[in-house]
Amino acid sequence: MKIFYFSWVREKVGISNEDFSLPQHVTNIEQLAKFLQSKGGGYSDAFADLSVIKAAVNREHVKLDCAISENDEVAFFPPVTGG
Amino acid sequence: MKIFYFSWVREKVGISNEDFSLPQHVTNIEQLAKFLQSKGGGYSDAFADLSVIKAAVNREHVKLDCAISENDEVAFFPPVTGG
Amino acid sequence: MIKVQQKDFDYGFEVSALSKGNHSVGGVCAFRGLVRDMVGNKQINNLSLEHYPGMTEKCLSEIEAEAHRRWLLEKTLIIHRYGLLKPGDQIVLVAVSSAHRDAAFEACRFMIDYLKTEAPFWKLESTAENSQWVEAKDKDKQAHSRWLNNLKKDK
Amino acid sequence: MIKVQQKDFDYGFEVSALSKGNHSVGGVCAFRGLVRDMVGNKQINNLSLEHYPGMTEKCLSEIEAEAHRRWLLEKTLIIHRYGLLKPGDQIVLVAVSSAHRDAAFEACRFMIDYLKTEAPFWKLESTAENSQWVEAKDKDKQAHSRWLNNLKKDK
Repeated sequence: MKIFYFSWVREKVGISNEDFSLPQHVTNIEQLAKFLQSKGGGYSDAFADLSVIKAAVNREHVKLDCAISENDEVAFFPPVTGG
Repeated sequence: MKIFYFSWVREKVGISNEDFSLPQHVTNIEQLAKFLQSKGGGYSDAFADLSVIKAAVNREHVKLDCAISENDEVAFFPPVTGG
Repeated sequence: MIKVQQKDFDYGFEVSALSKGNHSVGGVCAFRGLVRDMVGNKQINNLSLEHYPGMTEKCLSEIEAEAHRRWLLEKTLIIHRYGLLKPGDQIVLVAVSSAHRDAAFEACRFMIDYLKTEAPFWKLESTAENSQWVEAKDKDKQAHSRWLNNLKKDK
Repeated sequence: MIKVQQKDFDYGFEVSALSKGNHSVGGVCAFRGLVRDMVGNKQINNLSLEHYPGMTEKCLSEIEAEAHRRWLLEKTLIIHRYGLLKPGDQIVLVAVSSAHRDAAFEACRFMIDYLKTEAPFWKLESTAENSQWVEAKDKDKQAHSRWLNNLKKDK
């Protein structure tokens, strides 16, 4: 699985993207975010408050309960501020 | 008094503007329109139906009951269609 | 600023002037009106625009002043042409710059809606067969009333 | 058409392209977003725009397609820049051409409202002291919801 990070999520995690092997028990976005948070360091800081984090799966906005699998492209970021 | 005519009111009356001496009994726009209508010819045609005629006094849109006097600039025209 | 003129205008130049050198502007909303070649099933050869010199300028200035009373704006612009135009030609430009996009959109639409029902212009459409004065549209009157209702609600 | 690019664009040229050679167009509504120099009482030195390549293009294309489903339009255009911008620079252009002005205004506002809450862009504002990620505005979310309500009403 490919994971992208943007804006301050990227800054806190410390990388803009990574290849990631999805653990078997991680089946949706919320579980993935909590798993990443448990890795500690920058991840722990970036995912400390899931209420301020948005996610996309395969380049579509999704909710926290969106199911994911190994071949998906996932991204985490704060609410968008373009325009 | 100066009277201007625009669009098909101008075409029917046959002139674009004229100097006009306001008769004493003509004190508002509706009376003026009826007076002009009574002159016959193109006027009679132009002012046949007052419900389709709009007026301005001193370059402001007015209603038919708007009072007028000798020094006013009056205009008659159909509803506007700019933009 | 208002401009009532026979000659064409440079759309990009005119709209850019609303924000040029003014870094308080966050958004510019512009509406450009053009002559269409078909109206219903009639093929239009040209459009002749008559206006009431003096009253036109007065009316457009009042519309602009009213927009500035209703919204917090940086600059406003109305350009309206008169004379003989052909399909594809520019007729009108209404543009507004503001710190925020809502004010820019609202004020721009307000100005074109008011212009349509108040500015003393009359269009004569010519086809291959004949010339006809364009009739005023109920739709335009309704668009105008919308702002009167808004005004009442504000009070 | 959508364009996601670092380089600047020619506003007049881009908007003109929406009606060029198409005499069915009666009106073009355009919104141009610019970088402001003051936000609250902070003086902005520059703005850095990050985006999600691939998702940005997908998202803007969907917004454009939805506008065409909702209104009868001739052409639509969204240009959004990324990278380092300074006060006065153009950030975004949304423009719509249509036979009628109502559709042009509505669709243009719809597209910028949706873009603001859906397109994956993030702004980093730099002052002389520091750099801060811009926070999403409730106002923008409300502007977005307005269209969801409209959709329900239509049904």
